[in-house]
This record gives sequence, C-alpha cells and structure tokens, in this order.
Amino acid sequence: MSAAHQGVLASFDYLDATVDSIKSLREKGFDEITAFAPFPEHHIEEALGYKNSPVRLFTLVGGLTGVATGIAFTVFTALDWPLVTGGKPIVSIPAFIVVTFEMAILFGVLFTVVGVFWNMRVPDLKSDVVYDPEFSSGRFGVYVTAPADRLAEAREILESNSPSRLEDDAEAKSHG
Amino acid sequence: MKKQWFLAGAACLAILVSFAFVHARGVDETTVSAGEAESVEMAVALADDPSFDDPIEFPHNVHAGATDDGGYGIDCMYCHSSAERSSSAGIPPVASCMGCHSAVRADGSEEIERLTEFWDAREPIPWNRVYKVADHVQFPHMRHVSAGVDCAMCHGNVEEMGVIEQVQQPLTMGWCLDCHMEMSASRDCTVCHY
Amino acid sequence: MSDGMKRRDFLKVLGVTGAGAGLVGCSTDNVEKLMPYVTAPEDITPGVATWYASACGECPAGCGVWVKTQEGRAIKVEGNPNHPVSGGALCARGHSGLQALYNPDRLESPMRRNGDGHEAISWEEAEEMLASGLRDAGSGTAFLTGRTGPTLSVLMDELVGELGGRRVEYEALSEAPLREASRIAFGRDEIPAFDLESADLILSFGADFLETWLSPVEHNRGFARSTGVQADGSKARFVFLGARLSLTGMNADDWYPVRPGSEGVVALALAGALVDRGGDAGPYASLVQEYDLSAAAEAADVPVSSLETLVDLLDEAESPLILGPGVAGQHRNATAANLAALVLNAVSGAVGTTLHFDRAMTGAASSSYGDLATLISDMEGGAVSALVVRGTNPAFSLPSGSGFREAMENVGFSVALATQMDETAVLADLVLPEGHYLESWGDSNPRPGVWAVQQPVMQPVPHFDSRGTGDILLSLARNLGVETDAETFHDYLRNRWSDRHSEAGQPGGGFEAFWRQVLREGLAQFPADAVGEVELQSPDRALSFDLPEMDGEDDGLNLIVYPSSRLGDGRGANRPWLQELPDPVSKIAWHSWVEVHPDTAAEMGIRKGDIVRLETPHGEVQAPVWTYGGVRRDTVAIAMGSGHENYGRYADGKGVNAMRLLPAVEEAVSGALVHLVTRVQIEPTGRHRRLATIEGSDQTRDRAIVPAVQVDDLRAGDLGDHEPRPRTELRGGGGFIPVPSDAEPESFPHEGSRYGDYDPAENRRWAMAIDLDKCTGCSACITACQSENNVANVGEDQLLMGRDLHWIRMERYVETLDAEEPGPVDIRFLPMICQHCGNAPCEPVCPVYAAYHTPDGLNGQIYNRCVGTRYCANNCPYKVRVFNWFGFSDVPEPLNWQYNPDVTVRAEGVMEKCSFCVQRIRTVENRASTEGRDVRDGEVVPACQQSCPAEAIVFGDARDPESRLSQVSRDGRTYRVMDHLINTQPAVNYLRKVTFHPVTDIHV
Amino acid sequence: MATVSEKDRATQTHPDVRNYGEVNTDILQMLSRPGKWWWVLFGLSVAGIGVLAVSWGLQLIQGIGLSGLNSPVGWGAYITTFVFWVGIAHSGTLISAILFLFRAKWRQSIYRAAEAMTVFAVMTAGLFPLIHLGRAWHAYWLFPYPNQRLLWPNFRSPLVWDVFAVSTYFTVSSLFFLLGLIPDIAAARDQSKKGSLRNRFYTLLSFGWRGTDRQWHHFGKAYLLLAALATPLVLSVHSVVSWDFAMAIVPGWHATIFAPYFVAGAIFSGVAMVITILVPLRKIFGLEKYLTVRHFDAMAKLCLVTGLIVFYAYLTEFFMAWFSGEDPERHVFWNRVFGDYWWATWIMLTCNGLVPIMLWFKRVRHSIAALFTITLFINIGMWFERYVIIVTSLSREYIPFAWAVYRPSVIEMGIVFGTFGWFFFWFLLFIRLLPPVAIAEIKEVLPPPMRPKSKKTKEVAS
Repeated sequence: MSAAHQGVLASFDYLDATVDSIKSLREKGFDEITAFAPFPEHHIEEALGYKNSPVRLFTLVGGLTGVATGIAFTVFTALDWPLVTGGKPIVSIPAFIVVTFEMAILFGVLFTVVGVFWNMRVPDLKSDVVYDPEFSSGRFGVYVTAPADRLAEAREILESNSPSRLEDDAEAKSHG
Repeated sequence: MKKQWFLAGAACLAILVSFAFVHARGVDETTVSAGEAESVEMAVALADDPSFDDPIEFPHNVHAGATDDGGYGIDCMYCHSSAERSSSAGIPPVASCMGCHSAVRADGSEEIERLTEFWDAREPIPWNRVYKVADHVQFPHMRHVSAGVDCAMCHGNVEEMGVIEQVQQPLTMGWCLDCHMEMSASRDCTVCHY
Repeated sequence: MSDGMKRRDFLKVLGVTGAGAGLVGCSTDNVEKLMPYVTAPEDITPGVATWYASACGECPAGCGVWVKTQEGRAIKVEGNPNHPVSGGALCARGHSGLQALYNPDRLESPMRRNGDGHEAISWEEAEEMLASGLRDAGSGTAFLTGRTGPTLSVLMDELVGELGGRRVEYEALSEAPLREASRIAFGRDEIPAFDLESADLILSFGADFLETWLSPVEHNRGFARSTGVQADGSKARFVFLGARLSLTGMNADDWYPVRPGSEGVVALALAGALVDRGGDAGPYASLVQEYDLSAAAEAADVPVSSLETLVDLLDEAESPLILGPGVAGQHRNATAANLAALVLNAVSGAVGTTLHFDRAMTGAASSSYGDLATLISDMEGGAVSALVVRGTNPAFSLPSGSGFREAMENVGFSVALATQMDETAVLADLVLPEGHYLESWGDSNPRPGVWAVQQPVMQPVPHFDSRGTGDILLSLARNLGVETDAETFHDYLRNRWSDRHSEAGQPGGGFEAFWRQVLREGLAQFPADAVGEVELQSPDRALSFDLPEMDGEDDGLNLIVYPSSRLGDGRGANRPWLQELPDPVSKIAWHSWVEVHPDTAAEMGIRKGDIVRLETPHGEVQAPVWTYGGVRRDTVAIAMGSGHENYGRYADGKGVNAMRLLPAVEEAVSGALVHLVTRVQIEPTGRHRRLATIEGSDQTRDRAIVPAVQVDDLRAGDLGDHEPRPRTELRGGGGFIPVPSDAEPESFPHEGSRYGDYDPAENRRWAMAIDLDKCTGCSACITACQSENNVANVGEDQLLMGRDLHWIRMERYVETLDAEEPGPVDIRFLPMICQHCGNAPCEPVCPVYAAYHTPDGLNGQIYNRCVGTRYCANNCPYKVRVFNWFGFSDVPEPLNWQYNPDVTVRAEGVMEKCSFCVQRIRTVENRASTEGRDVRDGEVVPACQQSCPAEAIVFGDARDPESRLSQVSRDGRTYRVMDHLINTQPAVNYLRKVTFHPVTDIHV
Repeated sequence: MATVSEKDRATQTHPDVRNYGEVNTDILQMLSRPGKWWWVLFGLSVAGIGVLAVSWGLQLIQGIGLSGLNSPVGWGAYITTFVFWVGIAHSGTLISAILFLFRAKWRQSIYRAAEAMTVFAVMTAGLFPLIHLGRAWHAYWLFPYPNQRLLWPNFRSPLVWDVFAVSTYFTVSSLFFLLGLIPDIAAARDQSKKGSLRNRFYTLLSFGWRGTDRQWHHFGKAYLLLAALATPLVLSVHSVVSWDFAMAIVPGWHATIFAPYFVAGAIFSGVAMVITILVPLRKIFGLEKYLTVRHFDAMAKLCLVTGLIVFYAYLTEFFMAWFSGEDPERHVFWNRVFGDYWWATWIMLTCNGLVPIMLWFKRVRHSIAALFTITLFINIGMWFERYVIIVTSLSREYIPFAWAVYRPSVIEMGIVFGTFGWFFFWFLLFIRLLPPVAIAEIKEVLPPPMRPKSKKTKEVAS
C-alpha cells in the first residue's frame, strides 16, 4: 500500500444505503473497499463480487489425509504385532473403517479451521485499524482507500448515501 | 394451570426416584467391605544404588575373571547351576563357597573370614537382590540358556565387576521383545505373562 | 536321621516367596534380600517344585497325598496316585488342608488360663505345667482324642497306661452303628469296604458316600467308573432311598423318597422278597419273612409297586451293592437299619463281590459317643481330675444337652492340644499349639496292610510356635519319667515302623532302604491277615427294626441334621476356600440354610430367604429357608459344621450350629450319637435375607447347555435328532465356509479360515473333554483350582452382590425332581470353565489386547495389561470371566504363603478366568525343551483334572488325532455348549449325561 | 420498522425484536447480571461436583467394587449415564448443523445453548469411561501412542472406536461451537469496558474479528463445511456408541437396529434436554422475545418425531425377539417387562412412549410449563432406556445358572448425580461468560433495516 493512499470510513444504519455505496464506489473504479456488517449479508458480498472461498480445498485435503492416516494407522498397528482376537483376520477392514471415518472427519475439521483462520487473516489482535464498535451491533460500514487525489470523490459517493458517521483515515490501514 | 403441571411432575419424579432407591437398597442392607487399593507397577524393583552393602564383598572379577587377568575363570554355571534346569538361576549355597574356600584362604582376607563365620553359624548369607523382573513376568532361565543366550546379554560383563551392579539394561518389555524378535523367539504374551 | 528335616529348610527368598509372584505386593523395599541355602539339598533346585509324599489328615479315609513345595513352602496338595484310597485325586477338604496350615488364626504360642482369658507362656513353662498337672492327677487323667494315627495312638496309650488313666476316642461323625451291625451280622467288628466300582446296581439307604461317608474320594472314583457309561453302553444304576437328596442322591437315577427311619423295614422286606425268589438269608431267613413289601411300603410311604420294581432290579443285578443310612440317618434304631442293609447285601450276593472285609476301613473305625457320655458324667462327678483333649472339638460338635462344657469346667486341670483356639480349647486351663499334619510326623493305616507315612513337607510355619503332638507327648513322658525308646517322635515312628518291617519279614531289604522307599512313595503295603469266607451269623442281641421314636410334637417336621460336605463336622469352617465353596447341593456359601420342600414352605407362607425359627424340644436356631424339591414334604434338613463361636475370623458367626437342635442321645445298641431323632416346629420370624448363592436359575429352559441321552438310545446308536447343525467358519477372504460335520476339534481351525500367522500345522490346540456322566458335582476341582491358580476369596458380603471369583462354576440344573413318588431323578451338573473358544466373543472387544487368542489355542488373559473395562465379561456367553473388584488377593499372613509362585496374583480391577493352567503347560514345555523332546500326550494335567475323583476330565491337544483327548472327544455324546447358536467353537467338549429314563431332546 | 403488522408477525421469527442494537443489548445484558437464581443453581452445581469428587475419590482409593456391579452385570449405572450424556450431546450439533444445512428458520435462537450443552455433555460423558474402569490409572493404554511395550490398542474393539468417536466428537463440536462464537464474542468485546478483564478475555477469544466482508465470506463457507462434516459425525458417534452393545453377542444387545435406534434416541433426549434447559433460561433472563412459542413448538415437533421412531424401535426389538424363536433372546425381553427390572422398563415405556403422545396437541406444545414437565419425563425415561438395555440384558444371558441381579450402590448414585453438578457448573459459567444466544445469526432472520420508504423509492429510481 503506497503511502499516498488515504482512507475514509462511513457507517450506515441501513443495509440498502450500504449496498448502494459499494455499488457506486465499484462503478467509479474504487476497488479497495472493506465492508463491515454485524451478520453475514449476502447483498454486500454480491455487491463486492465474491466468488468461492478456498477454504473448501483445505477441507478436502484434510478429509483425505484423515482417511489415509486412519487406514495406515490401523493396518500398521495390527500388523506390527499380529494378535488374533475372536478368529478375526489380523487386518479386519470393516472394524477399521470406523476409526478411519472418524479420522477423516477429525482431520477435515481441523484443516478447515486452520484454513478459515488463514483466509480470514486471524488471529489479528494487535493491528490498529479503523473500526466502529457499532459494526458488531447494528451498523454497516464501508471503508475505502484510494490515492489522496481521488479520496474526495469516494467521500462524495459515501456522503450521498447519508452515512450516520464519516471518518477520514490519513494512514490508510488496510483490511487486507 | 402451570402450578398443577409442576405438582404433577414433581410427584411423579419423586415416585420414580424412590423406586430406584428401594431397588438399589435391596431387601436387606449389605455392607461393602473395604478393599485395599494397590497400584500395579510395571517398574521392576531394583536396588537404587548399585554399590549397596552386601554382607560380603564378593568380587565376581576374581572368581569369574579370565585367568590371564588374574581371575580364576570359573564358569557362571558352576555356582548358578540351576540356570540350566530351572526358571531361577539360584544363588549358590554357602557350602559351595566353602567347597573352595576351606582350601583357598588368602591370608587375612576379612571377606573370607566373614564367609567362614556364616558357615560356622550355619547361617545363609543375606545377599542383596540386584536383578528382578516384575512379579507378573515369568523368566525361565533354562530356556534362555539352552537357546544360547549369553549371560552377559542381560547381566553384563560380570566377570569384570569387582562389585556386582546392575548393568544399564532397562529390563522392560520392549527390551525383552527386541531380543525375542531378533532371535525369532515366540512373541506370544502367555510365554511370559500368566 | 535328621537329614530328613534339613531338606525342608526354607529357601529364605523372602520378599519373593512371601507372596508368590504377584501383581499385588510389589516390594516396598528397594533392596531385597536373597537367602541361599547353607548346604544345598540334593533334591531341591531353586525355582523347581519339589514334591513330598504324605497323608491327608482331614477325614478318616486317610488319602495319600503328594505335596508340592517350592522354596520350602507347601503350595499345593494333590492325591498320591500310588495310594489305593486317593488314587491320585483329592476332595475339596483335602486341598483346604493348606489353609489350616497357613491359617492366620493358628495359635502362636502355648497359652495358660488367666481369669476369663488366656495368656501366652513359653514352651518350658507349658511343658512343666502339663507334666506336673498330669503327675498330680495320676489315674484321674483322661485323654479325649479324635482320630489319631496308629503310632501316635500307641504312644498315647503307653503314656496313659503309665499314668493309670484312660483314653476315650470321640469323632463327631461316627460310623459306630455300621461297625456294630457288621459285628452282629458277620462277626466282624469293623467297617467293610464298599466296592462301588464293581457294582452294577447301587442302592443307598441314605449314605452320602460321595460327600462325607467313610471314603468319599475312593467312592467317587468307584461310582464314576461304574455309573459312567462304558464303551459298550453298559452303565450301573444307582437308586437312592432317603428323605433328603444329598449330593450323592442328586447323582441317583431313581429316588425313593422314603420316610426317614424306614430303611430297616424296607431293606428287610426287599431281602424277604429276594428270599422268596431263591435268595439265601441264612439265620435271618425267618426275620426277613416277617417283613412284607406292602407293610414296608406303608412304613416308607411309597407305593408297593415301586418296591416290587426295586426287587426286580435287585434280582436282575449281577453285582448289586447296598449301602446303609449313613451319619445323617443315624436314628434310634440305626444299628438295626445298618444290619438290615448288610443282610440285604448278603441275600443279594454282594458279600465278597462288592462288599469286602479284606479291605475294611480301619481308619474310619472310632469309638462311639457312649464312651464319651460316660467320661462326661465322670467329669461331672469329679472322678476326672485332669483332662487332655486333642484333635476333637466336643464343645462345638456335641449337642448342648451333653453337658460337656459344664463338665469340662468341673475338671481341675484341663489341657487342649489344638491348632487354633477353638470352642473346647477356650475352656482349657492350658492350651498347647500342635503342629499341622503337613509339618509333623505321623502315619495312617486306612485299611489292613496299607500303611501310609505322614511326613512333614516343610518346617513348621514360623509364625506359629507349634510342636508336633508326638513330640509334646514324648517330652511329657520324659518329664514324667516314663521310658520310651526315642527322643523325637520321628525316631519313635521309625522304631515302630522298623518293628512292623521286621514282623512282616523285612520286605524290600534293610530298613533304611525300605524307609527311604516309604518316604518317597508315601506308603507301604504289608501282607494283611487273610479274611476267610464271611457269612451271616445269628444276631447276638435283640434289635428293633421299626420306625424309630422321634422327639417332639407329632405335627412337627422330621429334622435331618447332616454332615456338611464342605465343612465336615465343622473343623473346616475357618478356611475361606471351604466357606466360600458353594455347597454342591444348595449352591449357598458362608451361611446356614434350612432345606424345606417348596410345597411345605408355600403352605406356611414362607419364601426362599425368609428367616425361620427352628424349634425342637432340645433347642432352637434361626436360619434362612432354601426351598428344595429334594426333601420330603414332612422333613426339613440343615447342615452341621457352621455356627462357630470361637474358631477364627472366617468361621465365627457364620451360620448356625445345627447340633443345638439335637438331644445328646446315644443309640442304645452302638452308642453312637443319634442325628435323626427329633421333629421340629418351624415358625417364620418375619425377617428375610438374600442367600449368598451363586445360583441364578436351576432351569436350562431347554437351552443346549446340559443335554442328556437315554441309555437305550445310546446303545441303539440313536442320539435322536442330534445331528449337529452345519458349522461355519469365517473365511480368509471374507464370508463363511462350512466346516464338515466330521470336522471335530482336531481339524480346527478349518483350512482356509482366518487365522493369520497362527499356523495350525505348527501349533497345538489345547482342549478339554468333560464326561458329564461321570461328573458328580463334588466340587473338588473348584478348590484345586483355587489352590493352583491363587484364586482369591471374596467373603459373604461380596458373594451376596454376585461377585464370586471362582474360575469354575459347578452349575446344577434340575430337570426331574419329585419328592412325592419314587421315580427318576435327573439333576445335571456342569462344571463351567472358560471354554477357550476358537471364535471367542471376549477377545475382539478388549481394547488393549488383554484378551486374545494364543497360537496354541488358549484364550489368553494378560492380567497386567487389563484395564478393567469388563467388556469381555459382558460378552462372554458362558459367563466364566470373573473380576477382582477389590484387592481380594490381599490375605492376612501367612495365608499368602500358599500362593503358587508360578501364577500371577491378580490385583484389584483386573479380569481373570480359567487359563487351562497355562503355567503347567509352560512348565511342561520348558521341561520338554530342556530335555530336547516334544511334549507327550497326557503330560500336561490341569489342576481340575488332576484332582477330579471321578476321572471325568481329559486334557490334551485337539490337533493330535492320537491324543487321548481327541479319542474321547470323538464319542457320540460330545457336544459343545450353545455352539450351534453362537458359533463360539469352544475347546471344551462335554460328553452328555446318560440317563435311564427318557429325556427331552435338545438340539445341540 | 417501528411497528409490525399482524400479518408480518406470522412470517417473522422474532416479531418483538425491533432492531439489531436491541439484540446486542438484550443478549449481552445476560452476561452482566448473575441474579439470585443463578447463584443458587451455581451453588448446587458446585455441591454436585463435591459429591462427584468424594464418590469417585473413594472409588479410586478403595476399588471399583464400591459400585454395585457384579458378574454378570459388568456395566450398570456408569455406562448408562455415559450413553445418556452422549445422547444429550447429540441435539446440540444436530440442531446446529443439520438445521443449518436445511436452513431451518427456528434454529438461530436456540442453537448456541444447544451447542454449549453438547460440549459440556461430551465433557461429562467423557468422564464415565474413566470412572467405570477397574484400573482408571491405566486408561491411557486405550490411546495409540508409541510405547516401550511395542503394544497398540485393538482397533477391532468397539471401545477403541468409542475413544476415537467421542474424542473426535468433542474436538469437532468444540471447534464448531467456538468458531460460531467468534462474531458474538467480538460483539461482547465491543460493548465491554475497554481494558477490563472481560474485555481482554473477549479480545483474545474474538481473534481480532471485525466483521469485514472477507471474514464473513470465509467464515460462512467454513461454517457450512463444518456443518456438513458434523452432520455425519453426529450420526456416526451415536452409532458407534450403540455398537458398544450391538457388536456384542449379548441377547438384547446384538441387534442391527441399534444404530438408528440410538441415534433417534439421542436426538430425542437431546432435544428434550434443550427444552428443559431453555425454559428456565428464558424465564430467568427474560428471553421471551428471542425464544418464542414458535421455537418451542418446532422443538416439540422434533421431539415427537424422534420419540415415535424410538417407540417404533422398542416395538421392533420386542417383535424381533419373539420372531427369532431363540429362548435366550425371547427371555431377555420377557424379563424386561415382567422380571426383576419391570419398574425400569415401565418407566422407560411410560416416559418415552406414552408421555410424548401429548405433544400431538398444539395446546400442549404451546404451553411452556407442559413442555418443561414432559421433557423432564423424557430425560428420565431416556436414562432408564439405557439402564434397561444395559442391565436387563446382562443380568440374564445365555447361561441361566449365572443370572444375577444388579443394584446400584450409593457411591454409584453419588457419581451419577454428581455429574449433573459437573455439567451444570460448566453450563452456568458459560451463560455468564459467553453470549448464550447467537447475536449475529438472529440478525440474519430479522428484516434488514432499509431507508425510509420515500427516500428508498427515489434511490431506486435514480
């Protein structure tokens, strides 16, 4: 992010105002937009043009790893010291499927959690960011950064949607 | 309305719980006698300190050491003879010691004096135990001897020890198993545990 | 020759040997002491068991035993196979001798009376006190002794003779009426031998010959050999006549629930009927004619037709054998009843074929209560100034009416030689701790010509400062200045044996060689006096054969007080093995119970477990009811031997002493104490208790647990619809493959089935066969197993919760039982042990492989791996897995000295079960391997098989078609419990019981 | 959205909630006011833990024999309570995950408490495998870890499956629970006093959540994936628990119906427990706006459906026992109804079969007090269901001579009741520390705030 960038944060009471702001901004070529919402709001995501999340790849890889681990582990331990119980074969596949299944779920979930944290860029406890505590309550927010010369234009667009609050951010901290 | 529901519910609960109690207590009271809680340790009970005091300082290196090193080169089985025939290797009786020591008497050796005292008093010598496997492990010495396992594999180079000490062998199950697998001996659990 | 003793020095490997190998009791000291011998005994190798021959001292039968010692401790008693009585087997009481040896309640030192209690004194003081007391008493001395070995008897008589006193013998269980009857009938004042093995028809008028009567182990063996079905389908028939079915009666084919006391009449009537058919009653011919069948039927309360059937049976039998009423049936006309039975024997030709006098039971012959009654009155009268009691406990075993306790208080100086402070010893002024029979010298002479030496197998248990009775007496003799030819009783015994050896013409060469031979083998056979032709003689005294007079109101119930098969006359009561052994009949342990017919109980509104008051004119006790279809409606029964007040921690307060209900009445003819003498009133107390029983239900519900086959069907080769269902096995690649129906154990596991590395070609499959037609349910195996495998006891409270730890459960199912009419009785015993299933349900459920299958076919249980989920026990269809809920193995010193060092002592929270005595298998394998050979068939003998008096158990390799096990298992009667239903493929093959009556066909 | 018309009320899940900010205020205020009742309940829970600790301590010292278990009844009240708690644990993830996947509109208000219940119920259930062991100090042998003995656990044992299933379930439901909490913890953070202990706690647990578009985007995806993974897990875990029994050959256990039967039973009992817990929660914290009668009605219907499945399973069991023609099987079921444990069976049949019939009536479903009473009965009934299955089957197996009766001991009951203290201890702490009702997700189902009509029309036109 170049030092020439500056940001502006607008808080809205209304969803449609927020969505309209984002749409207008994007129409004018402002791409560095961060939207805040108190709950997952698909209109905002649509307005920002999101596609699929890569988290699902983490899940797939985790699940497959779990299957492989489960099979390898059960079979290896059975063969490591072959002991017959109840006349069953040393490698008792049906019995091992249960553990394999559980491992698949476990690894899938663990990978997903790692994946989502990675993609959400959390944990992030320290960074000093523009934020309005009302965002977790009832307000929506739009934060846009732009080169200093275009900031006024962005500001105008935001103002046209009558935000409840408007704040300039000279340092233009990114929300990644 | 609400109150009635609560009352009805409470009454039924009380009846059910009392049923459980009546059944649990049975027709007459039985007391539970106290049992001793004993922990079961895998660990082998061994002397903490390898240089603990034996009643007689028995120099294995003198008895079993190679003759060119100044020892007498006595075979292990000469004294611990039951190792070939029995689960237990055995400790030689005092008479065995006296078999030689009635003739072999290094002048002024306190240790041999002490041995003679035990012999004269017809008292056994209270040796300290150095090696012990856990009580739930059976170790038949004779099977190992007949399979050609060298005494030193477990007991170390006793013929070089002035004071008998436990070699740093873990005497753990995994340690036993390593050898069993190497020698293609049985790995069945009931070979050692019963 | 004191070397004999040296051999039994303890190898003082304390800490190791103190508690055997164990999961419990890991040493707390870091440094353990190893104590070698001073001089190594030649025959002892550390770690290898040493066996000594000795003699069992538990009952008059005098079984020869072998005692296993390891590192100087006796750890197991087994029957001596060379001995004619034990034949290698032993009963539960015999095994429990070890718990008397190591009993924590044994006397620790001599005790002197001090006020109400006793104080410990030294042996010097005690011997001084004994000598001076007896010296002062002189001819006022009386010795009251129980069963005493022949040599000790000689010494005692010698001493008593010098003092001018007298000696009275008293045994609580006396066969005096039989002995007297034998004298009257045949002129032989002895107890004949009953050869059950040669009989093809056995008639018992109540004698419980499998439990306590005369020689139970020998009888069990003989009985099983004759009534167990033979290869040709022949099988002796056993008819039991009596008011209560004892364990013996439960093994009968037919039960005649005759009125108690009617035995004499019935026996004579049967004899009369046989005489009518050409039998010879000699001088009794006219007597037997006085009794006809209809009168006998009337007296016995059975239909006359049933007695006629019995006559037919007797007539057809080639070698019948008739046994009298036994101790429980000793009533006021007991001698007459025994005589009638002997006469019936003679008429039916049993004398000489199944009834022998050349093997008379000398050991069982003791004097009667009559002599003791005289002594008691003398004691009361002050004619006895010193009394020495040894080997008997009359203060407990006599009815209170005998006045023994009061009389003993009246004696100026009373001495008890006892192992424990019992009810008699506590009354004595001086108590001397005598040695146990396994730690002192003695001998026995169970039958003419058979002499067994009882040698100490170990040094006296060091916890107790005891001395052998013989040595105490010799020391007394020295103090009294009586000359004897020996310093120690060992020498005295040798001298007597030396005399006997010379008299017999020095068989086996010089005495030293002979003696060594005797010590090695445990016995010597001397030529016995020949017994000529034995014939009936005219009676020399008048006898009444009528129904005996009974005390108490007419509307009362007949009271049977019978000797307990576990506790005997009560001397076994302080041994947890015996207390916890479920009674073979009732399956109750630890406490007393009253047997009442269910109908009688219902009439009185009594349920099982209700505590009732039993009241006779002579006393009352309270005990819970066990409803039992095996007693007549007009009769109740209760066992003796329980209810000790002062005998030790395991005995005191357990049950009630049934002798309190009886009068001290002697039978007029023989002088025996009568047991069947009174009627009793029963009254509910309104209290109830749970019975400490292991029995869940006695009904098989037609499940394939103990099927039977009728003998006719068996002979015809028709086992009904017993074609086993096709068996299947899991296949290597999944699915199932059928196992051919001719694939018997040896072909297991079937080729292609899933057994991984467990190659059938290289491994044995250990298996067992149990012949249920031979098993009598005597439960000796259970105690043998406890002794061998360190099986702990749990106590009454835990048993009540259903937590017994026995590895063998002697199941008892009632199929046919009717106390109303004579007819077939069918009670089936099943020793249930771990079945070592091929497809064991317990194994795969264990999360930690503590239960798994060994390559040699065992169901392994690794105690130290067990975490205690109990899942395996839940999933065991046979319910043979037991769990150590508390640290049951922690027993007071020195009971733990008995623990077998070859078997892990199980800790709290661990599952355990029958291991097929894997330690014996491994020991044999180790031995074979050291000797460079294969294990031989029959070389591995588990403790249960070793001990089984009925020889019902065979153990061996099922994959060796030549093994005895495989051969036995091929019998058509073989089945495996519930295998068809749950495909467990058990390694235990049961052989069906064979009955004379038709049985329900159960698919197996 | 100042006023809501009657017509709109019917279509909205929370008609009385006026705006987003109100949600935060209403729910976050629960974290600040303990109140008398909370302290009473908390005190009782701590006392329960005391009972648990003493009873278990005694049992560890003296031996598992302090329970009433015996041969043949090796499992009793402990395993009963284990299955009971695992069952309770099921509805949390079920309500959360399955209803999430099905987009059920009544999920939002209740799922948080249900998930918390799941986590704490699994924590409670997890105690029992330890408690019931003969040698609890060796419990770690059930886990596969390299050791000097070279031994591994037996993966053929359903108990090892159990170890894996329950620990996986615990991990997954905890993560699912905590992930869902992040936005709400951020809300709590934003409304707590800066620098206070609570603020720091929430800051830490919110991981820096700010509700940006990127965060919501990935969060939504991950949540969906977790729900998709958790759903089969829920079904598998109780199936595995049922296989502890079904894999055994014990008559009364060995049945193929067990997996679905147990899963239905678990949901049945879990939903009942959710109702039992939510009724007082709603009352004490005045959450009527969020937990409406509609929510209870929906849960009651779920209860009814699963209850019917369970009752059908009972009938099937009895039928199959009769149909098998084998005496061991038949006798076990005869014994259940008329034998030593008839009372337990009739409690089970009454509470799980008869009482839920009342849920057919709308009037009952809409009476909070009636639902509370009924679900209490269901809770009791479901405990006894497991007791009946476990104990009656074991007490009468194949060999009649070995039959025996089991009676729970005082120690056992102390532990069983004590674990309720343990469970409620955590639950009560939870409702004081973390938002017990989902804040963000309720907003999803509220009508979004739009600009006043006139202006909006204008905007759209432009």
